[in-house]
Amino acid sequence: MTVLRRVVLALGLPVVLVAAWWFASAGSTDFYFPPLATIVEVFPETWFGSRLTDDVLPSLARLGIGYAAALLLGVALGIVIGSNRWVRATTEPLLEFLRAIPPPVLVPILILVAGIGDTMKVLVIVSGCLWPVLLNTVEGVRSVDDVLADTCRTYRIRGRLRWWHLVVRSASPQIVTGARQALSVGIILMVISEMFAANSGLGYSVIQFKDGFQIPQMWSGVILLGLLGVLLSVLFRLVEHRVLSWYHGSRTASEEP
Amino acid sequence: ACGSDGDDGGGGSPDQPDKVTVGVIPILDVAPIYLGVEKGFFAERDIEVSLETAEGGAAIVPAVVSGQYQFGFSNVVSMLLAHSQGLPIKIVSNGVNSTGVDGEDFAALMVKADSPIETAADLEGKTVAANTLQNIVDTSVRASVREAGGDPSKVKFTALPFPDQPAALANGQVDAVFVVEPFQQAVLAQGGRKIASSYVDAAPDLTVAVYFASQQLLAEDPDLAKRFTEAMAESLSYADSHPDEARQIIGTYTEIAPEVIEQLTLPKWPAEVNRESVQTLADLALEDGLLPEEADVEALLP
Amino acid sequence: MLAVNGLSKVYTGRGRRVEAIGDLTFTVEGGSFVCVVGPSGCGKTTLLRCCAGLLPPTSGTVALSGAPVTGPPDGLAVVFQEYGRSLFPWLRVADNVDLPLRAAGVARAERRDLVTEALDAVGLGDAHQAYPWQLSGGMQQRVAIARAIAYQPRVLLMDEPFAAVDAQTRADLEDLIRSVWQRLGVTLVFVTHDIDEAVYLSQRVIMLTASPTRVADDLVIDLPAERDQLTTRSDPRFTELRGLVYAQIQKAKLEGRTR
Amino acid sequence: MLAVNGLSKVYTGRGRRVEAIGDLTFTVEGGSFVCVVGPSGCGKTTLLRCCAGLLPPTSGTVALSGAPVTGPPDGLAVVFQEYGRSLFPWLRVADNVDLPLRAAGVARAERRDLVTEALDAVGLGDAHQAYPWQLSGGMQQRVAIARAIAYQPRVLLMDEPFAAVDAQTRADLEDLIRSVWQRLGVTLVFVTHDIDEAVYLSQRVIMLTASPTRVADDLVIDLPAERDQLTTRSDPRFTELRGLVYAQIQKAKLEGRTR
Amino acid sequence: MRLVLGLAGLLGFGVLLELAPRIGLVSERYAPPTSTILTTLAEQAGEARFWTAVLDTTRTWLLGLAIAVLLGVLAGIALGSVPIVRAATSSTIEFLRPIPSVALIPLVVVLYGPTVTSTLVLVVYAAFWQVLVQVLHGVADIDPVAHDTARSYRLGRLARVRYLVWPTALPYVVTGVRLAATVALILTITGELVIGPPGLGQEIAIARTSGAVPAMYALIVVTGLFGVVANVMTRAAERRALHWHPSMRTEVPA
Ligand SMILES: Nc1ncnc2c1ncn2[C@@H]1O[C@H](COP(=O)(O)OP(=O)(O)OP(=O)(O)O)[C@@H](O)[C@H]1O
Ligand SMILES: Nc1ncnc2c1ncn2[C@@H]1O[C@H](COP(=O)(O)OP(=O)(O)OP(=O)(O)O)[C@@H](O)[C@H]1O
Ligand SMILES: [Mg+2]
Ligand SMILES: [Mg+2]
Repeated sequence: MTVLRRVVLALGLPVVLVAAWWFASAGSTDFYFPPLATIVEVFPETWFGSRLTDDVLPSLARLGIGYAAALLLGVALGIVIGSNRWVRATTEPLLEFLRAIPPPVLVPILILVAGIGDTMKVLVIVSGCLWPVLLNTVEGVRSVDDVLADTCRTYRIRGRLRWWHLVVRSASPQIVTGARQALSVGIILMVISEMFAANSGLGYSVIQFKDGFQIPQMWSGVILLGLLGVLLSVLFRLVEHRVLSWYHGSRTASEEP
Repeated sequence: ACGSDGDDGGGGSPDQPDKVTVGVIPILDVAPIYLGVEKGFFAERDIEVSLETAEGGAAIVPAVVSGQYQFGFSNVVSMLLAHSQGLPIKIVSNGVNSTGVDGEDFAALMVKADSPIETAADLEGKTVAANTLQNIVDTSVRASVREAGGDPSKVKFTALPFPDQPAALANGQVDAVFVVEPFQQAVLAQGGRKIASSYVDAAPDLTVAVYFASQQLLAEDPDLAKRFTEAMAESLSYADSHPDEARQIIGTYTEIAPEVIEQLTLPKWPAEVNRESVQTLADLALEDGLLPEEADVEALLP
Repeated sequence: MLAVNGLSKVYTGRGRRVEAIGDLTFTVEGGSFVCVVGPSGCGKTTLLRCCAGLLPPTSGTVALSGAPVTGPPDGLAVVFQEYGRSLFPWLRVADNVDLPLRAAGVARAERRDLVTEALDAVGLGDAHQAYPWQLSGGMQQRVAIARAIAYQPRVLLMDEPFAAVDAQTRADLEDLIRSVWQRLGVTLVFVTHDIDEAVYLSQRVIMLTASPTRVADDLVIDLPAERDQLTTRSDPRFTELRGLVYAQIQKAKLEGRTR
Repeated sequence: MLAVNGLSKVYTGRGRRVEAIGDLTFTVEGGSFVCVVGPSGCGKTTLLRCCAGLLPPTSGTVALSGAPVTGPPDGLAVVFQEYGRSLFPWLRVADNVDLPLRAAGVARAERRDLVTEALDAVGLGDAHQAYPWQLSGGMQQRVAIARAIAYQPRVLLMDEPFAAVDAQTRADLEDLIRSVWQRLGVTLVFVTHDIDEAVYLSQRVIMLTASPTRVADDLVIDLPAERDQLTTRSDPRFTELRGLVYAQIQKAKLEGRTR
Repeated sequence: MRLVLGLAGLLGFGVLLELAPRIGLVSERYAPPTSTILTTLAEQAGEARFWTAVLDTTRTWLLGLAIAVLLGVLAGIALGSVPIVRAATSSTIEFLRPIPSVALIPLVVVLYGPTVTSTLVLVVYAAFWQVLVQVLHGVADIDPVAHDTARSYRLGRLARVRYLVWPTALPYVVTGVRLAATVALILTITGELVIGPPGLGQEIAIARTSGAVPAMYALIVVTGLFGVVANVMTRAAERRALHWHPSMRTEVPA
C-alpha cells in the first residue's frame, strides 16, 4: 500500500463525515446542536490558550501514568491468573465483582483511600484501563499453544525466559488488543476522574462547559477528545508494528504483498 | 411516565387534566412539590404531576428545553448561566430560599472541630470543596469570604459531590466544605463546626433554587404555566407553614434516616422569588467571572 | 537407561475413549540408538510424550537412569512431530535454536558457536535471521533438529524428524544424527515410518502393534557401527533385516485386522 | 489443462528476500498425474500455492483450461503440507470433510455417503466424531486427504500428503489415490520427497532444482497404467526410472552446490 | 471446586472489608463493615421497590448489551473481513471510541428525553466499541493455512464467516462480551443515576443524596453481584462454545 493510498484511506471517510456534519448543521438554531462552523470557531480560543498547558497537558500526563500502570499491572496479574487455574477460580468472581462497580460510586471510595489529588485521578484511570488488559492477558495466556508449552518444558526453559518468550510473547496479540481497548477507556476515565475533586484538566473543562451551558465549547472538547484518540492510536500502531511484527508477518504471509 | 404528550399546547379540556412531568432532584429542597401533589394543589388546577428525579441539572435542563419535561428544578446560578448562553428558559416559580438566619441555615460552610480556621477570611490559601464549581456554591462561599474581609480569589475550590464531602473533610483532604442538609448533620455529627452561612451571606433571604420552563411552553400554553405557578405558590406556602408535614414527606422520597430528618434545618419556602437576591447573585457571578456580561435578570424572572 | 514398564495410556474426554497404549514394557540401554516403528495412530507419539514426562501414563511407569519420570528430566530433548508448532514464531531461527541454551546458562560465545554449527549441519547456514514462518516445511523441521542437536542432550527423542525433507537431505541428516549420537553418546529414541531408515540408523528396532499397542517385535540390528549410505544399504544383512521388519509389520497389521 | 508459464516468485518482507521460484514453465495435461520432486525449500509449496490461485506470482502466469488463475478456481482441491493447521479444530472430523461439500451445495444424503466413503477409504471409519486435535499426526493427514477426495475435484494438488503415515498405510493410500484419479479423471499434481512414490504413482515426474528454482528434468513414466505395489515396484523399468530420477536429483544438487 | 474457591475469594474480600473499619483503618461511617452492608441489603431485599429497581436495571442492561454485542459482532466481521474497509474506517472509529458517554448526556437527553431510551443509547454506545475492537482483532487472527483452505475449497462469504471467521474470533468475542457486559452495566447504573429513569442507579442516587451510606453500599454490592452473575453466564456459554479451543482443552479434565 503506497503512502498516498494510506493517507486517502485514513482521511477519506472523516472528510466525508465532517462535510456532512458541516452542511447538515449549518444554520442550526438548536441550542444543543450548534453549527459545526461555530464549534470550529471557538476551538482555537478554547484550547490553544493557557488551557493547553494548565489543563490539557496535566491531564495527558495523568493519562499516561495511569495507562502505563494499568498495562503493567494488567499484564502481570493476567499472567499470574491466566497460568494457574486455582488462582483463576479464586480471584475471578471477586474481580468480576469489582469490575462491575461504576466509577461514579467507585471514585468516592478511592477518595477515602487516596485523597483527592493526582493519585486518586490516576487510580481512577487505572481502575478502568486495567480490565481490558487483564481479561485479554488472561485469555491470551490460557491459549498458549500446547506444543510450544511442551517444548519449553522439555528444554527446561523456565523462569524469566519462559515468562517472556513463551507466555508474554504468545499472549501478546491479545495483550495488544486489550491495550488498544484500554487506550480509549483511559481517555474516558480521564474525563470521569476529573468530574470529582478537580478544578482543572481537560475532562474538567469539558464537564464545566457542559454544566455551564457553553455548548459549542463542550463540542469542541468532545472533538478534542476524539482527535486525542486518533493521535494516540496512531502512536499505538507504531509501537504495535514493532512489537508484533512477527505476528502481522505470519498472519499476512499468505496474502498478497 | 414521560410527559411527551403534555406539550400539545392546546391545554387540557375541563375533564382531561394536563399531564405534566417535573424534573426534580431527590433532596429536601423539593419537599413542597411532593407535598403539593399529595395535598391535591395541582389536581385542583387540572394538573396531573408526575415527578421524575435526576441527580442534577445535567439531565433536567435539556429535558425541559426539549419538551420532555414541562418544568424543572434548578439553582438560580445555573439558570443565569443557561440564560446568558441563550438557552430559551424562564423561571416560573420560586423553589427554595435560605432561612436568612446566620448560623441556622440549611446549608453551611464547615470545618473540622480542631481546625484553626475561625472565619471565612481564614480560607485564603485553603481548599474548599463545592459540589460544582463556577456555580451557586462557590459564588456564595466567595461572598462569605468577602464579607469576612478576605480575598476570595485566594481560596481554592475543588469539585466534590455533597455526599463525599463529610468524609473528605474528616480525612483532612479538604480544609472546608460547603454542605447542605442532610450532610450538614453528618458533618455536625462528626464534630464539624460551622464558620459561615454562605447562602445568608450572599444575599438576604436568598432564593437558592427555582422551578423553570422552556419559553416555548410559556408561549404555547401560558395558561398551564399560570396554573402551575399558582399551585406551586400554594404548595410552597403550605410547606413553609407546615414543617412537620414537610419533614414527613421528605421521608417518602429520600432515604434519609428518620432520626436525621427530625434534626434537619429546613429551608424557607416563600411563594415568591426574591428578585433582589437573584440580581445580587447575578452581580456576584459577574464579579467572579462566571458570567461574561451583565445578565438580563428581568427576562429570566417571571 | 530408559525403562518403560507396563505403560498404558487411555485418552478419555469429549465422548471419545481411546486406548492409545495397551501395555508396553521395554528398556533402552544408556547410549544406545533405538528406532520405534508402528502403524499410524498406534501411539508412538503418546509413548514419546510419556517418556519425556510430558504426559502422565494411565498406568505403568517410565524410569530414566532408575529415577521415575514425572516431569521432563534434565538433559532431555525432543523433536516434535508437529515441528511447525514447536518453533516460536516470534523468534528468528537462530534465536529459536539459541533459547534452550540460554535457559541452560551456556555462555554467550559458546552458544553462538553451537547455534552456527547446528544450523550449518542441517543446511540452514543462511537462514539465521529468518522467522520460522518464512521457511518451507522441511526447513522448519530442520530448525527443530538443529535446536535439539545444539542442546547436546543426554537423551534425545525424535518423532518422525525427517518426514518433511527430500530424500537427499534425509540421507544427509541420517548421517548427521548418527555422527552426533556417536560423538555425544546420547541415548536416542527415534520414531520413523521408514523401515529402511530404521534399520540403517539404529542398533535396535522396536515394532509396535496397532492400538491397543503392544510390542510386536524387538529386533537387534547387528550391522557394523560404521555405516554409510551406499555400502550399508547394499549390505545383504541390511536387506535381510529390512525384510524381517517388513514381514513383522505386515503380520502385526494382519493380526490387528483380524482381531 | 494446467499451464505454468514463466512463473517466478520472490518473497520480500522483514528484511529477507528469497527468490523462491526462478523461472518455471511446464504444462500438465488435463486428467494426467504429475509428480513434482525437488530439494527441501526449493519452492514446491510455493508453486502449488500459485497454481491454486492462493498466491499471486511475482511474474509469469498460471492458466487452467486456458483461463488465467487469479483466485482458487472452481473444482480445485488442495491437500496442504501443514495438514494440521488446515483442519478446523472446532469441527469434528466428519464435519471437516463435510464442510466443502456443504459449501458446494451437495444434498445432505449424498454428502453423508461421500464423507463416510472417504473416511473409510483412508482408514478412519471410526473417527467421525473425534476432533482433529484428538488424532495422531498421520490420522490428521488422512482426514485432509479424505476431505479432498470427498470433494471430487477436477484438479487436485497434494503437497507431501503421505509424509506422516507409516509405510503400509502409505502404500494403501497410494493405491487409493491412483484409483480415485482413474475413476474421476482428475488432473493431479503431487509433491513428494519419496522418489519411489513419485515413480510408482505418476505418469510424469517433474524434477526441480534448488532455488532459484528451474525445471531440472521432466521425465515420462512409461509404466503400465495398471500398477500394484508388488509387481510394479519389482518391474525392472521401475528400478530404471527410479535410478534416472535419483541421478538427476543428485546432479541438480551438485550443480546447486558448486554454483 | 471452582465454586468453592470463587466463594472463598469473595468471602476473603468481605472479611477484609469487615475488618478494615473495625480496626479503624477507615472510618466506619463512610466505609461500613460488610455485616452492616449485608444487613441493610437484607432489609432492602424485603421491599418490592428494590426488586422493581433490580428488574428495571436488568432489563435495560441486557437489552443494551444484546444490541451492542449484535451490532459489534456484525460490524466487526463486516469491517474486519474486508481490509480496505477496515483501513478506511479505522480513523473514524478511533475518533469516536474515546468520546465519553457522560459528555453526551445532555445531547442524548435532548434527543430521547430522560428516559430508558437515553440510557440505552449510552449503554450501546459505550459497550459497542468494546465488542467491535475485540472482533476486529479476532478476525485478524485467522490462521493463514486455514484461510487458504477455506479459499481453495471455495467456501462462500457466508460459509467462511460461519465456519472460519466466527470460530476464530469467538475467543476474542467472549472476552469482548465479558468486557461489554460490565461496561453496559456501569453505563446502565450511571445513566439511571444521572438521567434518572427508574432502576438501581436511581436508588443509589437517592441513597447517596440522602447520606444513607450503608444503603448505598448495599446497592453497590448488588451491582457487583450482577457482574459476578454475568461472568458465570458468559463462562458457561464459553465452555460450551469453545470446548475445542486450546485454552479449554486443559480445563475439561481428560
Ligand atoms: N489429545 C488426545 N486426545 C484424545 N485422543 C488422542 C489424543 N492424542 C492422541 N490421541 C489418540 O491416541 C492414539 C495414538 O495417537 P498418537 O499420536 O500417539 O499416534 P502415533 O503413533 O504418533 O501416530 P502417527 O504415526 O500417525 O503420528 C490415536 O488414536 C489418537 O486418536
Ligand atoms: N511466507 C514466506 N515468506 C518468506 N519466504 C518464504 C515464505 N514461504 C516460503 N518462503 C521461502 O521460499 C522458499 C521456498 O519455500 P517452499 O515452502 O515453497 O519450499 P518447498 O519446496 O515446499 O520446501 P519443503 O519441501 O521443505 O516443503 C524457501 O526458501 C522459503 O524460505
Ligand atoms: Mg505421531
Ligand atoms: Mg513445502
